[in-house]
Amino acid sequence: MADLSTTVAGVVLPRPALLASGIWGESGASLAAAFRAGAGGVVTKSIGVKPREGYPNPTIEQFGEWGMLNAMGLPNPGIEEYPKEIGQALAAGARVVGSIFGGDADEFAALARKMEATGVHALELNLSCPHAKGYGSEIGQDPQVLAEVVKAVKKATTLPVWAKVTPNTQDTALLAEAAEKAGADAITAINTVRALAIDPVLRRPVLAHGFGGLSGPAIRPIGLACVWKIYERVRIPIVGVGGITTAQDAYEYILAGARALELGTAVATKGINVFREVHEGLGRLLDEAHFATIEEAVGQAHRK
Amino acid sequence: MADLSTTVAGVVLPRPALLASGIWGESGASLAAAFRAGAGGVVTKSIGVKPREGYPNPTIEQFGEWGMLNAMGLPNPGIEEYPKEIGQALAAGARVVGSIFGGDADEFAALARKMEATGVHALELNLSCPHAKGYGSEIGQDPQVLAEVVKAVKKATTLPVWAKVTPNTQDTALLAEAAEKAGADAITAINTVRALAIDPVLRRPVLAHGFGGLSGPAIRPIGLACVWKIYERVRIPIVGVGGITTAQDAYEYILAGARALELGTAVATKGINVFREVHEGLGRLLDEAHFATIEEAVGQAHRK
Amino acid sequence: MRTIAPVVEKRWETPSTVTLRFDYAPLARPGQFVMIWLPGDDEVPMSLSYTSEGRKGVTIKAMGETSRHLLQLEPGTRVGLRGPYGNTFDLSPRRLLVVAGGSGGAVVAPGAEEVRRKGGSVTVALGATTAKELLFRERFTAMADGGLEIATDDGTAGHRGYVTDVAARLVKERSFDAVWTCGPEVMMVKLVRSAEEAKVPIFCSVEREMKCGIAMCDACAFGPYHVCSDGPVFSGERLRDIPDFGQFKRDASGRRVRA
Amino acid sequence: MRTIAPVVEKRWETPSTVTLRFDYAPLARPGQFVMIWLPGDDEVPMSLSYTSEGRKGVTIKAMGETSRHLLQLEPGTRVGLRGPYGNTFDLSPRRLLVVAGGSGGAVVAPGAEEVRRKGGSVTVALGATTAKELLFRERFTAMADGGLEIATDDGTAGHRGYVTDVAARLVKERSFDAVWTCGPEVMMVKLVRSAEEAKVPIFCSVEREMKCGIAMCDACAFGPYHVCSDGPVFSGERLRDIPDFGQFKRDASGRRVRA
Ligand SMILES: Cc1cc2nc3c(=O)[nH]c(=O)nc-3n(C[C@H](O)[C@H](O)[C@H](O)COP(=O)(O)OP(=O)(O)OC[C@H]3O[C@@H](n4cnc5c(N)ncnc54)[C@H](O)[C@@H]3O)c2cc1C
Ligand SMILES: Cc1cc2nc3c(=O)[nH]c(=O)nc-3n(C[C@H](O)[C@H](O)[C@H](O)COP(=O)(O)OP(=O)(O)OC[C@H]3O[C@@H](n4cnc5c(N)ncnc54)[C@H](O)[C@@H]3O)c2cc1C
Ligand SMILES: Cc1cc2nc3c(=O)[nH]c(=O)nc-3n(C[C@H](O)[C@H](O)[C@H](O)COP(=O)(O)O)c2cc1C
Ligand SMILES: Cc1cc2nc3c(=O)[nH]c(=O)nc-3n(C[C@H](O)[C@H](O)[C@H](O)COP(=O)(O)O)c2cc1C
Ligand code: FES
Ligand code: FES
Repeated sequence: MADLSTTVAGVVLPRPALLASGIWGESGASLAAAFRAGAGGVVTKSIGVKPREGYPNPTIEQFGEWGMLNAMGLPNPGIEEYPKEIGQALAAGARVVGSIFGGDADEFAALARKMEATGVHALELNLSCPHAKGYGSEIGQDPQVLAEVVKAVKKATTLPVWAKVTPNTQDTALLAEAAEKAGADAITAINTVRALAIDPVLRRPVLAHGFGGLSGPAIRPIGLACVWKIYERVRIPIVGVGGITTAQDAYEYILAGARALELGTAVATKGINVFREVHEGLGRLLDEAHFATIEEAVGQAHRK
Repeated sequence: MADLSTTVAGVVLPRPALLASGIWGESGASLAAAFRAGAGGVVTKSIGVKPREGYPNPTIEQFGEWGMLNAMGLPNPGIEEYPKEIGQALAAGARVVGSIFGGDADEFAALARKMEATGVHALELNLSCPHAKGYGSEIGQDPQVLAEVVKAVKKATTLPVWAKVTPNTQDTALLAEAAEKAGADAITAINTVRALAIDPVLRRPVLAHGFGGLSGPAIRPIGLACVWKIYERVRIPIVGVGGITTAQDAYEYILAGARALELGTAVATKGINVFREVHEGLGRLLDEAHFATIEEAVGQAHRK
Repeated sequence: MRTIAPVVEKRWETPSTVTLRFDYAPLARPGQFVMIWLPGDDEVPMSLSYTSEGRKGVTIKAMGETSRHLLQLEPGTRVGLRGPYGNTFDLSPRRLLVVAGGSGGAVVAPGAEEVRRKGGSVTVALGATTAKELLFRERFTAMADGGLEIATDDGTAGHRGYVTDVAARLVKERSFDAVWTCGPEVMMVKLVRSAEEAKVPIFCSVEREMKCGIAMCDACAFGPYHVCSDGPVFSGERLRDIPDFGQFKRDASGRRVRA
Repeated sequence: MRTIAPVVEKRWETPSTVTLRFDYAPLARPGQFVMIWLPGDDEVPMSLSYTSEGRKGVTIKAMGETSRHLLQLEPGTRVGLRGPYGNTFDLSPRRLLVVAGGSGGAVVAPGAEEVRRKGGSVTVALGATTAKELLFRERFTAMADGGLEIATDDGTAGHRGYVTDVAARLVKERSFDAVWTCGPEVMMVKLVRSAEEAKVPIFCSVEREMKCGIAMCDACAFGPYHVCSDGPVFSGERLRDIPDFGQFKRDASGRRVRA
């Protein structure tokens, strides 16, 4: 069978599909469990400077099989508490990518230093949460601000830095270019898409926060378009995320240009075995296409 | 039963759900048929200066029940040929909204004049096609350019002008605000969302054009978010479009702030009877909620 | 919603016509068509000339670039398929006359076979420019218990002249419950007239520009109908109310042009 | 995926506990919970105290703001419901001991009723701070063919002291196939020990902070498990390997704090 290992900016992953940030990511035991269940690595919940409770419930809404809306509001135990959790994940042998979010470049840099000290293998900058005010999109939608954050983080740490970009913009690839220029080592694309659910009987938004982020199959074609564009415009590796549920979805992202993948919503809809299913299926698809490695398949849909 | 008529910038519509631009919109007989099947009005295919064949096939891809991708490439008979078609729709008694697209403000203005001469009741400016190069998004994503187009059109015609805005931007409401300031009489939101489908076996994009626009249920939560935001920031009426398939969907858009609606993809997935179903169901929903008119329900989900 | 399938059989039917077979599971009924995608080229509508459960087939006549490329495909080459789309022939007639011109035989053959299998009687009038271009001559011979009559423009086989002449005679002389036809539109217009005179219901399979195939884009607008979903099979009765029939079609831009 | 349903019945069970019933169709099994949304306030997990096909029920004890608001609801008020979520009690035991403390009776009652209905024998140990707070006293009396034993902290009914004392005696003196329990976690920790000593399998319904309810957000992380999907029912065996049981929970930010 094809070799499923892949390398993103120097980080060797035994399998390409990682646990996406915000799913099973608050506790070290869950991260370890996801890794044991077959994830090629785990991205932590996005961690901030202080503990944050997030928004009140309801924080999620499901749309049939095809979509999920969430506005968790970045709940997290804060960077002071979180290292214990990471320790547990690392002890299980997992490749761990530490996700951080902050209000400005300095905060990101400070978080990056502390996250580095936990022993994670790489950093993912959440520059793209579509509903947490003051974080995420506000920072992540302006290429200049985004570049400042990346630069500050690069200065503060020696770890590979993955910049996670938002699709809620005119041209996600522009953000990726800015991140690359600022020194990012990889691009993660995409975060959720800004959306809303209204309850027609109660005549009010369903989520306590109002707006949320759409994830799941519905955003797969949107994520694919972003990865495609980014692949044509940056040279650093791309980590594809958005609606991946099956091996075929994963393969399509690879053909569009992704070197690794992240799964979020599918973990809830298919169960944690989704990692095993995706990896097994992906192995078969690569074999059928006579690709010996993931590397060989990356971006192959761009060839004319 | 609740009164289903609604008024958008002076145009009285017998029923709120219109045929969206680009669906059944190339021929006058189809427009007339949609009206006879219950549409409250019809928006024409977006018409340009010259006949345009559009992109080669494949021009569409379906995703299960929840989404559709298209890159027709704005095929249209051109403004010189098209008046005959409109005549047929008007003769059938339909309220007709003439959709136009152009490469700059002058082209839009010239088209607006010619479209006005056909006898349509309002104009819709397609400022938002996500895949036709040189048209649509490139114009529609820059609030300043968009404002110029709206101003030029307003100068050229006395018809109510609906500005159709794109979700492929940081903040669709910003575009709506620019349109309002420039004199637009209504906002239509949203057009399709930029997306891509890849065939994993052939390892190439499915659509001949590559990128396309996502429509159908998958974009409903995205459209709802846009309409919600626009409602909070502009005073002119909003025409909601994006994934509306059922009466409940239509009602949710109204509660979010839409005064009228457009249905596109649902016409293909549910058949033309979808207009009758949506209107009947909407009447029941309004009755249950004790709304005597659409007007009363508009934006009601915003009340705290 | 597309299936990518390799061509598993290829058969030259005439010097300009090829049947391609592939394993395509979706249930199809006679009269329906698929959109067949030749990657890198185009996606075009083709009626299913074989509608059986597993292995389906299309029979393609060289017209322009894409159809010519399709003719050059060899077994193993993969195409994209979606569908089947459109309506179907009503299979209830007990005495059926089939009138096929050019590649039209591809459209009517599987339904006529079904009628025969169900115990109905089938008569066939088959036309082409020349003997070598007669499509499915053997296939029609096998099913035509009511006889196979042939017409060629150059007289190299059967009646010299139009198949419409043969058909007009048949509907006058004999009794049929229905006439099915597919071929050049001028031919079908004539036939509708003959059938009406003879008071026999007639059903024509009509071709128009196609893009979406699912009654959305309006490319196939045909009067108030869409050929992709209300058709491709239209009754003569319905065609009477469609002024475009035999007169106008729409080009890829939607312009109404002379057919 | 939410159903908006009006409260159709309200019943005060104790001065601090109310049962709300609504017509909610989805099939549920004993032990499962729903997320109940009080619009404008919060959405909280509540076990189904009535799991029958049509009319379901939850029994709510006043704890903080949201539960107090829920207690004030009157019939006609609409709430949002989603679920049922989580695993269920195994209904196969022939001789069941149920140990309920505080609002815990709401969780174990419907399953115990089922066991009884299937011909099993049910013994109940019911505890509360005071007599008036004993939940489902009549309901348990009706099903407890093996007897109902009561404990109150203040001795206003039954044994004065903890229900755990009563339960410890019962498992020692009599034979059970299983013990089910729901109540304060310290109580359940003690019971697990007693049951282990008596070599009776025990199943505890555990509570943790909940947000998504579908094993996504990690709010309910409990060792390597998620209470919302791997639980809420955990066997004593499994609990032995979860150091958090009785010791730690996570607050809304995910911080591990003393339980
Ligand atoms: C429902 C339907 C079923 C069809 N079934 C078959 C079939 O079973 N076998 C078969 O050989 N063909 C069939 N066709 C026609 C086939 O789709 C066209 O011949 C093909 O699209 C031509 O493509 P091209 O690129 O080769 O030709 P082009 O270069 O596009 O055109 C070449 C010539 O063909 C003519 N032509 C092209 N498309 C059509 C059309 N749709 N209708 C009439 N004339 C056309 C043009 O006018 C031109 O003269 C069907 C068409 C439809 C709409
Ligand atoms: C699976 C599950 C099933 C449940 N079933 C029931 C039930 O049938 N009946 C019932 O009355 N309650 C039940 N609960 C507990 C119920 O969800 C909480 O009591 C409720 O969320 C408290 O909300 P509040 O805003 O009123 O209290 P808060 O103001 O949030 O808290 C008030 C007090 O309650 C405690 N508390 C809050 N939430 C929990 C919790 N999840 N677990 C333990 N203690 C908590 C807090 O520590 C605090 O001391 C269940 C919980 C879970 C996880
Ligand atoms: C419940 C939930 C919480 C999330 N939290 C975070 C987060 O903290 N940081 C982040 O970068 N992305 C977060 N995301 C976004 C995911 O990592 C991912 O980018 C997105 O969900 C799209 O992938 P999917 O369709 O596979 O879920 C969250 C998503 C969900 C559904
Ligand atoms: C096949 C197709 C063609 C379209 N053509 C146009 C067009 O010409 N002009 C335009 O403004 N919008 C066009 N649209 C966008 C629709 O009008 C509508 O904004 C979008 O499809 C979202 O609505 P829906 O989910 O109901 O389809 C087209 C959409 C589809 C699916
Ligand atoms: S082909 Fe698009 S409507 Fe028929
Ligand atoms: S409540 Fe979210 S994982 Fe259990």
